[in-house]
Amino acid sequence: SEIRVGFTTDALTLDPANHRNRETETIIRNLYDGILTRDGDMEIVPEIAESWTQTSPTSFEFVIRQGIKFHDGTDLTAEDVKFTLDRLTVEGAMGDGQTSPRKSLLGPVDSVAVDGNKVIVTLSEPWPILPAMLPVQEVVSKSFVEKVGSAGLATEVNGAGPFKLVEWRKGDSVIMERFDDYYGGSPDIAPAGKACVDRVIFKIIPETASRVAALLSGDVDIINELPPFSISQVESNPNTGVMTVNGTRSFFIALNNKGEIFDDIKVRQAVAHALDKSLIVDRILGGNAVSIEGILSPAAFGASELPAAGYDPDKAKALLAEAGYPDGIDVVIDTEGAHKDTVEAIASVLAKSGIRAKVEVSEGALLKAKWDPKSEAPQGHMYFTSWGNGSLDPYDIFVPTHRSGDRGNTAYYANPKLDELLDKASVELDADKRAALYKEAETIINADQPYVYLWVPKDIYGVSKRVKGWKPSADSRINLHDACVE
Amino acid sequence: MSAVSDPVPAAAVSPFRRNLSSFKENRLALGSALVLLVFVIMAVFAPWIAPQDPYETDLFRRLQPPAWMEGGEWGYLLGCDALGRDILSRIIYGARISIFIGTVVVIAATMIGIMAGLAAGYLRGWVDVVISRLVDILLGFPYLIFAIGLMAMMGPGLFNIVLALVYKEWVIPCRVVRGETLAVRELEYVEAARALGASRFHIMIREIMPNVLSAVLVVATIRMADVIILEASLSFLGLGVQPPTASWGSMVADGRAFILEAWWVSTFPGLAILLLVLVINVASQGLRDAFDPRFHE
Amino acid sequence: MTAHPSPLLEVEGLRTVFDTRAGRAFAVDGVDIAVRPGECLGVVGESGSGKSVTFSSVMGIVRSPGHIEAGSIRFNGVDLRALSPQEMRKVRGRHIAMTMQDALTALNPALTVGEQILEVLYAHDETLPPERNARRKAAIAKAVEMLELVGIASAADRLRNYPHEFSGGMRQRIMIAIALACRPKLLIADEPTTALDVTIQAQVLELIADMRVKLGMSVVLITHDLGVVSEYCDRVMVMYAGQVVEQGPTEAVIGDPRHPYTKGLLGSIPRLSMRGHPITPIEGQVPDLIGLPPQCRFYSRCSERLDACLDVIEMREVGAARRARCIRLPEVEA
Amino acid sequence: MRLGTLVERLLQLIPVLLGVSLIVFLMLALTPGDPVEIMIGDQNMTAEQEALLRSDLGLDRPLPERFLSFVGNALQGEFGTSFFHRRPVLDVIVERLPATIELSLVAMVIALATAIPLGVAAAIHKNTIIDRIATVGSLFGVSLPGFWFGILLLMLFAVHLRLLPVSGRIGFDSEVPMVTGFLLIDTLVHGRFYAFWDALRHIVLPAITLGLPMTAILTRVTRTAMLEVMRQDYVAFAEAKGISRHRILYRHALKNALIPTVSVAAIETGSLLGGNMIVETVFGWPGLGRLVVESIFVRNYPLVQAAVLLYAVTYVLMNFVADILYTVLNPRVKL
Amino acid sequence: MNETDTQPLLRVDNLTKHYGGQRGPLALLTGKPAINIRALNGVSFDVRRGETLGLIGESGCGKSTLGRTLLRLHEPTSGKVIFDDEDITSLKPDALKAMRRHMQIIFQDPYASLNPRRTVGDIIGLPLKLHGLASGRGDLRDRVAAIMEKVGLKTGHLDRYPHQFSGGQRQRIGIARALISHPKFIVCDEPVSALDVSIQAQIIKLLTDLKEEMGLTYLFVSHDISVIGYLSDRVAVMYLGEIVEMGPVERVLSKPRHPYTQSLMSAVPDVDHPGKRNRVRLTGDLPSPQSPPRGCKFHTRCPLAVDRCRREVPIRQDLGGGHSAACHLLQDNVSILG
Ligand SMILES: Nc1ncnc2c1ncn2[C@@H]1O[C@H](COP(=O)(O)OP(=O)(O)OP(=O)(O)O)[C@@H](O)[C@H]1O
Ligand SMILES: Nc1ncnc2c1ncn2[C@@H]1O[C@H](COP(=O)(O)OP(=O)(O)OP(=O)(O)O)[C@@H](O)[C@H]1O
Ligand SMILES: [Mg+2]
Ligand SMILES: [Mg+2]
Ligand code: NI
Repeated sequence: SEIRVGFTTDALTLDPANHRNRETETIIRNLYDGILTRDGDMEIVPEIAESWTQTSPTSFEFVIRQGIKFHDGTDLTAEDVKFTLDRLTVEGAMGDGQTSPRKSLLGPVDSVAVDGNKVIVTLSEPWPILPAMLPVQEVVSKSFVEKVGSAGLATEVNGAGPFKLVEWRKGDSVIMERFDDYYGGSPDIAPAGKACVDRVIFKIIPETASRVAALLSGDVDIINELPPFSISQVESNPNTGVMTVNGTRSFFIALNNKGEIFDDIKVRQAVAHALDKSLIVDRILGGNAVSIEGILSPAAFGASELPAAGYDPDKAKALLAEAGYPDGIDVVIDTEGAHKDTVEAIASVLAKSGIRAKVEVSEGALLKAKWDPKSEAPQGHMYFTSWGNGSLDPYDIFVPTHRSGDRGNTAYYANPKLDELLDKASVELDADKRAALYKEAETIINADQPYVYLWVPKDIYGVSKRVKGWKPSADSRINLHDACVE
Repeated sequence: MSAVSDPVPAAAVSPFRRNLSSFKENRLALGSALVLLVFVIMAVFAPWIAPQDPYETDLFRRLQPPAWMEGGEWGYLLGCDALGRDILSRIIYGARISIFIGTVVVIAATMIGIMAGLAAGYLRGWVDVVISRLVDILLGFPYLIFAIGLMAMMGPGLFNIVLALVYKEWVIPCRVVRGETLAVRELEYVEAARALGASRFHIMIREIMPNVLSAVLVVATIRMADVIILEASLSFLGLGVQPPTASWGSMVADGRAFILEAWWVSTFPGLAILLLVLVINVASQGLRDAFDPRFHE
Repeated sequence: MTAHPSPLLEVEGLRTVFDTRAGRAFAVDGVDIAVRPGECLGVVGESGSGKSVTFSSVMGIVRSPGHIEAGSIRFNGVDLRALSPQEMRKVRGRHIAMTMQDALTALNPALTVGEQILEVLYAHDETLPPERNARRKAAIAKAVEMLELVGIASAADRLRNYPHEFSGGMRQRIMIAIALACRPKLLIADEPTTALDVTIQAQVLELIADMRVKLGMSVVLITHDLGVVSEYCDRVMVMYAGQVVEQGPTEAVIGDPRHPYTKGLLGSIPRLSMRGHPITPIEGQVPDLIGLPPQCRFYSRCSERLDACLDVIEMREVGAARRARCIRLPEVEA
Repeated sequence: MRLGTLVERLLQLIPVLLGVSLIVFLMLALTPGDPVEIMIGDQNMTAEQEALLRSDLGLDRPLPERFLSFVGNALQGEFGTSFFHRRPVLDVIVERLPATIELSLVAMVIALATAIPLGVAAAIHKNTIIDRIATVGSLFGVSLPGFWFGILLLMLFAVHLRLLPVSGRIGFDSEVPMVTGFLLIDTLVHGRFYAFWDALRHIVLPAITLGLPMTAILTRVTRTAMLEVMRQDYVAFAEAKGISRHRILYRHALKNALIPTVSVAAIETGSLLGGNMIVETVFGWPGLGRLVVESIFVRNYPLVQAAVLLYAVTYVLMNFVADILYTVLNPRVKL
Repeated sequence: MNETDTQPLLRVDNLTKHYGGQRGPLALLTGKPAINIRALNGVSFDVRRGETLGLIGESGCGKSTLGRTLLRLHEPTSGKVIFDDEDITSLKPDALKAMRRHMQIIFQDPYASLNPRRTVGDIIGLPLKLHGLASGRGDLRDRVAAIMEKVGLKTGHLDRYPHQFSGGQRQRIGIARALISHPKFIVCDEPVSALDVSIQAQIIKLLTDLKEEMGLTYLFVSHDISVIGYLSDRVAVMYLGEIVEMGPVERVLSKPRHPYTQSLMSAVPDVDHPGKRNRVRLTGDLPSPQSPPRGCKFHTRCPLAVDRCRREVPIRQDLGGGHSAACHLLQDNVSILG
């Protein structure tokens, strides 16, 4: 039995430490297991580590599970885990003077030590979210890496995951087969045991229509990124169905808070009132998104119920008039090609309130340059963009997008009070206190409206009815360990 | 002592007129020229012809099928796109972009190409070396990659699309002109002009250029078809004209995602491209047959 | 008519027309030819007078848009026009051979000279042995022999060469070798020397004269050079605008031209002996062959024209074995 | 061909390749956008870590230095490391290249195999139904936008009729012995006929889509060339020799008529290679074209530079091959 | 001809023209083939005022090259051309342009020598325009019409295009163009060889008439001995880029002294006296000017060649009466005609 996944892009490499790419992660995660993982509710649970404890603000201790075997039959030890972590965090550890591009994901990890079957991680400063980052770091075999080197690891796999690599047909497919000596994965996620299917294939089909066609024709069993407008088609097909899961990516429109027009909060509020979010969610996204009023997804840690601006064109016009624009404003709204439709729809809705937004579609790289948060005199008006939050921890999304001058602060929003709150939250070890801090922060941004917060779309998968036991996961992993076919 | 025959031609018409009249005899080509004219009229008078506002979105008409299908409306003959805009109206407006880009790119490229080709072919020497090597270099670049790179470099916009295409397009007329110039420069009438004391400029512009023009004219029309498809390809890759402006290429490209559920979104603009390019090709073939004496049979 | 041996080639009332965009061109209109065995017939006329088309018609290789409209073509008593394309193909190259006007373009530039000779032999030569290798050997031997015959040195090696590797005169000779490869009874040589220099021209013409004697064949020599005709041909046929205007024994026609056109032609040749005397050209130019009235075709340029010349003019006997197309000439009973 | 001319031709390559390198390099250097930013995306990174990554990628060096080291390395066949794959660019390209070349070759074979007979038939039967079909067909061929036509084919044959697979190079059931990377060859060599058949089924649609414009153009060129050649004196002379019509057409006429066909085909290989990326996207063909376009978008400089250089070399080599073919067909031309 | 008029109109001194030549790095890049064609090798002669100098020789021997180098349409490799006391080879572009009014050329091919895209009026009037000789459009048209009438063209055809004329008429257009600036000297590069006999006679008549009327001097190039014999005063015979024999036409053609001239004369078929002469069959073709033979260039085809001919280059010797020839065997007074 085999499951085929129609997948948007190929892995860049199969070396878990040598990429910064979500799709690559998705594929690799079926071959390698992590120290920790997440269950269906996005809770962090142990995987290769049996358990973990935070022994001090700056140190964590992981107990490594016994009896785990790599695909080549060797045992996985605490040394391998240390090796893995060192490879990720030590400068130049990849060989050839190269440092893992994932180093920054492990933040202030300072050193890793082994004590029997325990691995002790020491941080240079308190960093409570370390466990949240560990599900995306996979354990490699020390002896194997020493044998094949980083170059070999790019294409060869000796993981501890449920599947072994059979063949990587670059650009075309990744073929895997069941690893019969698999330890069973995290016991917190039932059912533990070997993978259900004999073979798993990730088939790369970048073109959306082709991917859907492949699903409909039975060429593949699961496809990712099913467009909302294809849902009915997939559902009306007797052999296929649709599965959705709340996503982790927040969409918003950055308003240039340093700019001439949007430095006025009234104008920003006007935009928020002018936007009929539910219309667009219904019509363009097929209802597959959750509205947000702050940056956080409702599922994220510390998220709270916030007052909605509400669609009210008259109010929007009134606010504009108050701000000195009785005839409305002419603005440009930037976006990438992928969201053209949505943004055009947004623009047409905004127009009804006198916000005449001209849509400019541009390449992601160009937009990144144009909306550089470090820019002194930013030129843009509005920027439809998004920020992913796979960890569902506010730290990963709130700080970059809202802290003054931070990497994702495309609104050029600067509020010292908020900065202070965020800084405090980052190092607060007590979960409840942290949550309260973020709540407060969310109230501030909801009032300041540096962005128009839009929605968190659901991830939509097309799934063949043959497939049983598989559920999409909110961090957009496609974990095929539990999936079976009839 | 090879002898040439001494026919006495009857009618006193210029070669251009004669070629034109032979073009007119070609009914298929003439028909195409008429269709082309219809397209041009459509483009020019789009606001008066289009049944709907091509930019008017109506999310409740999203992906509405063509009129003759269930759920269609006669006011929206060819159905609506993903934002509920009338496809027919967008096609009518899109003719503006496609024809504009096709014409402007080809005219600009042809003018550059003629100048460069004449200079290379007539002046020879280092001018030729420089131009020819440049041509070689540009030919070695895959066209689309070059255009994509340029678009990435210059950013989006209609003007940039034109530029990105012209940067490479001129090479083709340049090669043709250079080749023709090399042939023509050896002819005795060029030598005659030199013997009379004509300057190089005079010879290039007055003696050689008119004689290479017909070849270029033919190439230009053929290229126009290609340029329209290229613009469409750029749009397909997301580097085309800006929304909400409709270009046929971007309509096809945008619609291809819906092809399974709403085939009309990309099919009709696709047919429009096909038809326009087809008539340009037929007309240009007719032109070539008429103007290139080698095709006189 | 005296008792001449019956003609090898006999053409009567040949009319070949071209349907062009501008109208129908009567390129050949009512031409009679008789070529006797072993004889050399010279055909002269200005460019466009229909010399090549006449003999292409005889060969049956007139191209569209041209076609033979009327007339009979008998070769050795066989009506060539009645033959099927396959049968006609057997005659071409085998019994009647033709060399083309321009040797520079008549040999296929992409094929070796050897291949171009061998293919005629394979197509027509029945004496070749049937077995493949032997057949090839025999054919090559014959090809070499032919090339040597026309004076190509180290012929065996040069079979592998391409036409462009030979000079103009050599190509002309190779074309003759190809034409003569199957020992035809009639060779039609269409302006074999037009593109050549006098010294080379002399070589080629001598070659044809030699071969004619060696192979005992008849030759039709198309040219626009009266000098060539007077040196090499037994009889001459003067064409003008698609018609024969005068024909007869060479010496008689050149020594005593009857038709005003022939006279004018002879008067137009500049001669060393005429230095200081004004030359007397024929005024005007050749008429367009499209939409010609049925009058004397030379009418517009003729210095001796009469009103009666506006009628249809037939060929008439004007002397011993001489015919001309002019009403001013008294008809003579032969 | 003399060795001297060969060397000379190779020397002529140098300025072209240098020019191509310089243009790609400048184009990429002048394009706004930062690969490091793109790589990091939404994820955390401190300024020091960013600087580290930047120097890791060699992006902290001044432009002229980067260009010189690029040229210097390229001369030694060294193209650096792909920013995103974190593997040698050459490896990444070589993995994808066979697919692109295989597709281009098959497209070309389809084009030549259709265009030449069709063009010849159209010329011989001028103004008949065959001629009309060839003419109209070739007009359609050059007028169809490839991406649209590809999607139509896909919908018709793969989705509605289910005759052919939707995407990819080969099914997973077929084991692929990789030797040359050309699946059609590899499978045949190993006698895996099912796999061969499978690979063939996969390549048909993309190859037809890719080859269509070329087919159309070549049909037109062949037809015109054939008509032109049939008018030549040497064909008349061949007729006068009384040889068979078949020989006249295929030996005398076609050999000459192929001359322009070959040179146009050589020029068209450029657009064939360049046209790949669209077809590859539509048909999920794991070739280089798609990779290059993606790489441009993410500013993966080393990969784009190497790939463009490779395209240029291929293009020049194709023309070189065409030149050699040219001399075979046309003995007047000497290299 | 007036023998006392000693000052020649044109003097050519050791004129040499090689095509192609050294290849620089530039040529390597452009891929130009390395050729060196020695089209002219030390040609010297003069043309007297009012005479017609005939130039005869086989195809490729350098006749056209000579004509063009004289006018500096092609740059000479070395040597001097002195026209009207001025050295043409050292003229600056402006002076050269001015000089072009006085020296003209008529070409061989009546089809290639007229720009098909310009009207006859334009073509003929071009010299006036270029040299600013006409005052206003009306004047230009009048003068074009006048010259057209003179060469026998209908003035009403001013606005027609070349393709609407026959070969003979086109040649008349070419003549009109050459004459309109009232030149002193005209190079006629085979102006009649492309024409039919009857048309050829018309043009020859026209050219001789015009010469009388306008006091022209011709260098008349042809490969047709009868044409040269009919209209030249003196004749020069060229072989492989060199003048091998030169002199008054009666002497050279009736008593040729160089074996090449002799064989040339014997090869010409004569309408009036067929088969009267001994034929000399020259074997072989003109050697390639890329690798001309050493010694006397004619030795490869000369039936009389002796050892010396293969080694030494013969110098043109005066034979009296303005007759000169370049052959080692002149004093032996041999003839290949036996
Ligand atoms: N393919 C053609 N189409 C139309 N007319 C043609 C064609 N070929 C020949 N003709 C006509 O036939 C006439 C006779 O041509 P032909 O070639 O027989 O002349 P010719 O006497 O051989 O001349 P030349 O001395 O130039 O070879 C021409 O005037 C021309 O009008
Ligand atoms: N532009 C040129 N470049 C190179 N070689 C040339 C050029 N023009 C002429 N030649 C060569 O110079 C030699 C003399 O040529 P030229 O044209 O002067 O001969 P010609 O006597 O006029 O011959 P024809 O009677 O054929 O006109 C020939 O070998 C020719 O190939
Ligand atoms: Mg002829
Ligand atoms: Mg010449
Ligand atoms: Ni002649």
